[in-house]
Amino acid sequence: MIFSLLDELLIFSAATVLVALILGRGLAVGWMVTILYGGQLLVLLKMAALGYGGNPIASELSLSVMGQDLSWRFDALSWFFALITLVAALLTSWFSCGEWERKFKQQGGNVWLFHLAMALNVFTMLILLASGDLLSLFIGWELVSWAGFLLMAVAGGVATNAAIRYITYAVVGGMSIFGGIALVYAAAGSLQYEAILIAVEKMSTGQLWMLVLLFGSGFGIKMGLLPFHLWQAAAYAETPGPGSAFLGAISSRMGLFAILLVLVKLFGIVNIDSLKIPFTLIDARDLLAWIAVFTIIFPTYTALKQNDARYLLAWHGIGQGGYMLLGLVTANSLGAAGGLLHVLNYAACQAALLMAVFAVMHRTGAADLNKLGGLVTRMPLSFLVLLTGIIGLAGLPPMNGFVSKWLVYRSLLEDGMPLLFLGTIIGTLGTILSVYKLIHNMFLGQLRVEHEHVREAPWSMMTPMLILAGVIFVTGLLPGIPLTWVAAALQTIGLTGPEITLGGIESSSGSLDMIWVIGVLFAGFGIGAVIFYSAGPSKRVHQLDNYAGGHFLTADVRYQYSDNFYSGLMHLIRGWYRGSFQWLENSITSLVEFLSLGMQGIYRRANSEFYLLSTALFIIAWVVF
Amino acid sequence: MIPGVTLELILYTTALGLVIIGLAGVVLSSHLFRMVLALVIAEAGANLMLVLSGYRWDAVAPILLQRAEQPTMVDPVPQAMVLTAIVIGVGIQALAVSILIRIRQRYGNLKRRDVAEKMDAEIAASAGIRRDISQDAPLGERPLSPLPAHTAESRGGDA
Amino acid sequence: MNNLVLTIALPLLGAFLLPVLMRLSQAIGLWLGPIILGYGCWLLGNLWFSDISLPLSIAIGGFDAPYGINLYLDSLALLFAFAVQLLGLICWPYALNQDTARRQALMLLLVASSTGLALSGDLFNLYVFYELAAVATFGLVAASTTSAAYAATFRYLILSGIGSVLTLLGIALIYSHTGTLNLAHLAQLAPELLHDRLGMTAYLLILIGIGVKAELFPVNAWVPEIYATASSRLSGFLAGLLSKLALLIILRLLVLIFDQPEAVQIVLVLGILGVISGEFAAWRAKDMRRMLGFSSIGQLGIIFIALSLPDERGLLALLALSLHHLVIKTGLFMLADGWGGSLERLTGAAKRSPVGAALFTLFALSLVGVPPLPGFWAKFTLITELAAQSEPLYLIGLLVFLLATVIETSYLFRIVAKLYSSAETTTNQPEHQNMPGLSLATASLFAITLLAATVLIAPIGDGLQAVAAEAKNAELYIQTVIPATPGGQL
Amino acid sequence: MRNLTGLLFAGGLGFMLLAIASGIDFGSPPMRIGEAIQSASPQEVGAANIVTSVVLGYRGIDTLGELAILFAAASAAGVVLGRRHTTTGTQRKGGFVLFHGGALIFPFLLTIGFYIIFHGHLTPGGGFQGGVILAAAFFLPLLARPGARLHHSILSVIEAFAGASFILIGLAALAEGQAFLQPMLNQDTLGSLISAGTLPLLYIAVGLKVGAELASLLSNLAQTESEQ
Amino acid sequence: MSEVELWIALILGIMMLSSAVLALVVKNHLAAVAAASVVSLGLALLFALMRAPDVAMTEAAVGAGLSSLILALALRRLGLWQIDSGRENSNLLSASSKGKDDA
Repeated sequence: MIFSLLDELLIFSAATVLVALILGRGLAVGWMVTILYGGQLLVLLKMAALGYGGNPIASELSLSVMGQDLSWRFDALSWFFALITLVAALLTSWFSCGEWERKFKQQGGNVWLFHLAMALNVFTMLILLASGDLLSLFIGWELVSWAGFLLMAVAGGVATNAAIRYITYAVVGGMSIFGGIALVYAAAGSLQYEAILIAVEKMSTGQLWMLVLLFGSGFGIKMGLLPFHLWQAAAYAETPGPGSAFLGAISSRMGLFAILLVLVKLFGIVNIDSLKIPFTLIDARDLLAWIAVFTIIFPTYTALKQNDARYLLAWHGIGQGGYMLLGLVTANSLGAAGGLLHVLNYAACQAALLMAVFAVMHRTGAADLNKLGGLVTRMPLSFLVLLTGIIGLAGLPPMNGFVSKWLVYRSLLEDGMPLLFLGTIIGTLGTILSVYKLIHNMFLGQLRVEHEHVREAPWSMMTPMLILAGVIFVTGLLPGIPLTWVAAALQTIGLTGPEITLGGIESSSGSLDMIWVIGVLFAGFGIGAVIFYSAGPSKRVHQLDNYAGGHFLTADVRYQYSDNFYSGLMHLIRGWYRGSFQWLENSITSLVEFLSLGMQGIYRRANSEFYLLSTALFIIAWVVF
Repeated sequence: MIPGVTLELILYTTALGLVIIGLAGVVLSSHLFRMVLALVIAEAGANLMLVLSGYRWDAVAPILLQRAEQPTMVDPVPQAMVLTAIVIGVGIQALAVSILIRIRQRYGNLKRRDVAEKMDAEIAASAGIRRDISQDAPLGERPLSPLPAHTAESRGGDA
Repeated sequence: MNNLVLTIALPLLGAFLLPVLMRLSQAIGLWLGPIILGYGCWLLGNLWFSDISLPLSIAIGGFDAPYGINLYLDSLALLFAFAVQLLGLICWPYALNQDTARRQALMLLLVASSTGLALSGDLFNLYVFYELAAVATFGLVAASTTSAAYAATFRYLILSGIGSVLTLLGIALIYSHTGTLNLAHLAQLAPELLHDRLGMTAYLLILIGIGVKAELFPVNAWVPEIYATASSRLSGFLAGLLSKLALLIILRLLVLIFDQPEAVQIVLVLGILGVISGEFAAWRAKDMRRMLGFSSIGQLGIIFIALSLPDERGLLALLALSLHHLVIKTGLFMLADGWGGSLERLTGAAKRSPVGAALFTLFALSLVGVPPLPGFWAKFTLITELAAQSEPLYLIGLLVFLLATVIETSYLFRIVAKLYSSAETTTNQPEHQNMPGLSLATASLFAITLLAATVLIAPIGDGLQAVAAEAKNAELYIQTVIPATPGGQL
Repeated sequence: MRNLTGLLFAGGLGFMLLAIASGIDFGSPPMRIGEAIQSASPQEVGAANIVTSVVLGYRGIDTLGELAILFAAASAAGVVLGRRHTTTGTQRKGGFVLFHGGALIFPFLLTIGFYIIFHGHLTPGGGFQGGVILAAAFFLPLLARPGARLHHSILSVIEAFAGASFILIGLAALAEGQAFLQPMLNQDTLGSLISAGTLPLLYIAVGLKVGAELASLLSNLAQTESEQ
Repeated sequence: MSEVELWIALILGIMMLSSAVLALVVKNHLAAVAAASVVSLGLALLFALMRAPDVAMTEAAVGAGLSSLILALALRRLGLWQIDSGRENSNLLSASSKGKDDA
């Protein structure tokens, strides 16, 4: 048997899992695994032709189980997601090597299990991305879910609770997809994409609705779309550092991948468009778009409230998923490209941000924003990375987030959807506010006494962070590179991408050239700097030279404005935080508890013969009458 | 004799009557010994039903005699089955009363409800479930448990 | 192929002789049972690989069916008969105490009757074996000698006794209407004689009666208390195998005699109720054994749902689910040997028994249906088949099944989390958590089986498909048992 | 309330069963296999009592199963009650009539029991009925003299070998190349004592097994020691 | 079938049903056992009537004889052996009566 490149990749990945499993107790396992991720990335790069519209690569492995054919293959879409996955894995694993590992072990963590879980996550994600039919997609999907569970539960304690909550949600999603698959199978008689494409044409509206709802909610749970978002923040935030960065960067995007594959490619945007909700003007696609917008707004503003840096970023990450979905459901060339590009951009930003937060945590031991501050003087490089990340995340030039968000906004305006646009603007406002809170409370303001002797993060952590910051900037400067891949990926799911130039896109209604934008921006900075430095010397004061509210404070009293940040705004929007989703979740749990109490009651009754008698009576009565 | 009342009608009414009385007895008795009795009665009814299913009113017992001509005989198969069923029944009954003897020794009485409660309590005790928590009390830990206080605080409510 | 009957006769013989032999020489006595069962395994295993064409019918006493009693051996029966002998060997009561001889004799009787249940082709004979299995079970449960075991046994005995009365009544109704008891003969006569209200009533009476053992929904109240009081090995055998054998009888009845939609619908409805009640009750269970008992009710409910599916793929799903549950539940009960107590006590148990915890996790994953494991394929076959039905009731079944999986995950992984939790509770009583080595080894055996099945899923799937096709073929059954009269009346 | 519902349900069930059973033609059963057995039995089995030929021939394995059930029940009762070889002091001594009557009646019962067993293939009765009488014969002295006890070891040997011989007779047929439990030996004249091949042997085994089983059950019940 | 048989069956049937009910409602356990053995005896007679002499013998020996013996022995062991109608409160219709210990 001759292995295809895909087989090589999967075998490499499986080998990584084995190495982590067998040699995981030894020394320097982190480095070993990191190198293996690098190897996987190299194999992936050998498939780079895919990113430029090459022919799909199939795996030699195919199975037939109980009459079901299973196959695996890679196309441009898979390649694009796999690229992000492997880069994220490589960098986060790198981040974990050396010092972080040592400290994790000191705190009682299980390094072996951590690396194993990471390697499993990467492997299962590749399997998911390589799926060649609906069944292998589901298998990959479940594997990813459970691998994620393992990674989340590694830390134990609070993390376990979060992980259990996650897996409950994930199984709900999985079962919803499973049900959808059963219905598809009943309609198409097969789970091959070709057969399904034919069957979809013949489906009734009711069937299609059912399937869209089942698959949409199933995949949406992994993405953290609105009613199902409660699990995500805690689960990601409590995962051990690099794992959190990895999951935050890519894990949820597997949901997006599946949505693209199933809802967009198989069912078709056109079909979804035709599903009208009775008595209203909106259809299934509008529904998805609105869900996306609310997913942007609510979690982002929830993030604003968080006082733990990890939770803040995790909540934030839920919101960013909304942009991607929104862009993709607009399904025009700009929006789709923007949505898909945002996957990459967001992954880079989120990973960089989380790494920076964990670097700070590594040095200070704290993630509570009220207990940090002023670290810019101690950890300047981390500050730089964090700054790059938040600029990217907030969608401001010159970083990559600007490009993708610009594309999404642009497509909304072009399609004439001002309300959705307004929603995204509100969301972006929240993003800016919350990331400002992050950077302010961590790095600006006053340094706390206990952090006087904090050093910059070690190089094993710094290097991947800086690489990511570089990626953020370069893809912002030259978005043409990733946009080419995006365009190829869009083609595989039946959408067309925009005209692409190195610096952005070429479009009749308005082009974007980041090289110019950034040139102008830096020119502006240059002018500013000239003015600043030509204005004469400024006066430097010590950081502890407090002056607040007209009172002189002694030097030992720090004045750090971080507690109750944005209190005015919070007061204003408090009415919106009613916790109704939490309430919903609790009431479902209570319902289950109640039912289960009742069912136990049935079995604890002293008189079981009575059941026999009454059943006999009822079923025979059923026959007689 | 009342017209329409045939031997078969009487017999199967008796059989079903015994089964139903036995069934009702098992369901309604509050004393375990009566449950055994009820079971015995129900089994008797079932046996009668079984014999009845092979009974012919114009036939003789299924025993060959040294005669030239054999008269019609009733179906021997159900009779063989009933033989088996009767012996099975008595075996089960003996087992039931021996268990009863032990229950009586251990639990002190044979009230159905009492025995059920004591059994429940014993199972719980041997499993190490604390008795001060009743079976109906919440488990104290839900699968989607709210996070502990320190994180719940920072996580905050959500929209 | 007459010596197939040895798989029933030898355990019976062994059981009769065991008490005396044990007194003569304990060594011989202790080896007798395992040797007999091992021989049974060998015999049946040989059959599987021999070139004898299945199915075949063996007349006992040389009296051809339908006059005498016949054993019907198709792949399905062979599979289950083999499973009985093997599981009998695995769940053998090795422990020595004053009742060893009696317990081992009872176990042999249980194995003999279970084999009979798998093979017999005569309705009343099935009833006899069913009763034998019941009585042997009572004895084995009561052998725990706790008061709770006595009480539970008694309650089970009464319930099962009432069930047998109803079964007997059903058999009497069938016999009085058809004059025969042979399943194949009945299958021939059924369209003419039994597809009416009376036949249906008889079927329902038998269903309720047999359902007691098969953990059918409302007549399964014995399950939690029996599994909580019996020894784990016995519970494993009962939950894993005996319930399936009772199910097999119902399957034969449905395939051969009562292939009417109403007959199937009842099973479906009761199955759905069983799933709901079992899984919800398990969600709140506070000790391992009762949790497993409730979960087994739920799983059997799912299997009943599969039983109600009309075509061959439905039977395939049924088989896959049954065999999967057999392996998993028995394995879990083996683990309950050490972890039988309160779930609270399991906190941190993974430290003391890492292998046990790993096995539990593996079993839980497969039970939930995580893909590469066999449980997934069983469930996949079931749901695709459920979705293909036009009857809306099946869609409800599908829905309930999916819901049940979520609940199952929730309670199983709550326990997994507890196992791996590092916090020690104050109520911790470590003496209950020493996993007996034998149980652990047995559970590992099941885990290895599971993993092997994961790898070999494709050939196993094909094999099961063939088995299902054979078992679904009523005409083949009739032809095999009563070859002389092709399709005609006797 | 529960009582009322229970009664109503049971009554309803009974009513429905009655209604359904009224559809059956009782009194003239189809006898699809019954008639065939009646006509074939004299040649195939050779017992005058057709019920016997069904019990031991056509449905021989049922009987084996039934013996196994009795054995299981006795063993289970043994497990539950434990086998105590001491007598309890709580039992009152049997009355004069019981004591002497028991002694008188013992051989009489024994004879009747064996007679019924031996003639099982000819006349009504057989292993079960005879076995019960044997059990009664052995149990009566126990009732009469509470101090006496059955020889459990002898009983269990009888129990074991009676059951085993039933199976072994069946297996002998198997070893001959015939089916398990196939009647063997020549049948002789229908209706004479030595006829019907192995059937009388089987019935003796059944009788002894039933007798021993029931006797041990009874003695277990009678001799159980109070745990308190 | 003759008229006589019909009458016998009718009388036996009524007797059996009423003693079956009696066995479940009568207060004295010993009387209940006796009533149950009447049911078995009636059954044996019915079997004889139905041309099933084997079954009739078995039922008489096992059902009426042995089974009653077992139950009676059990009554002794259970401490429920009471010749005179005592203050037992354990029958069918006293489920909700004041829960006296039945020992």
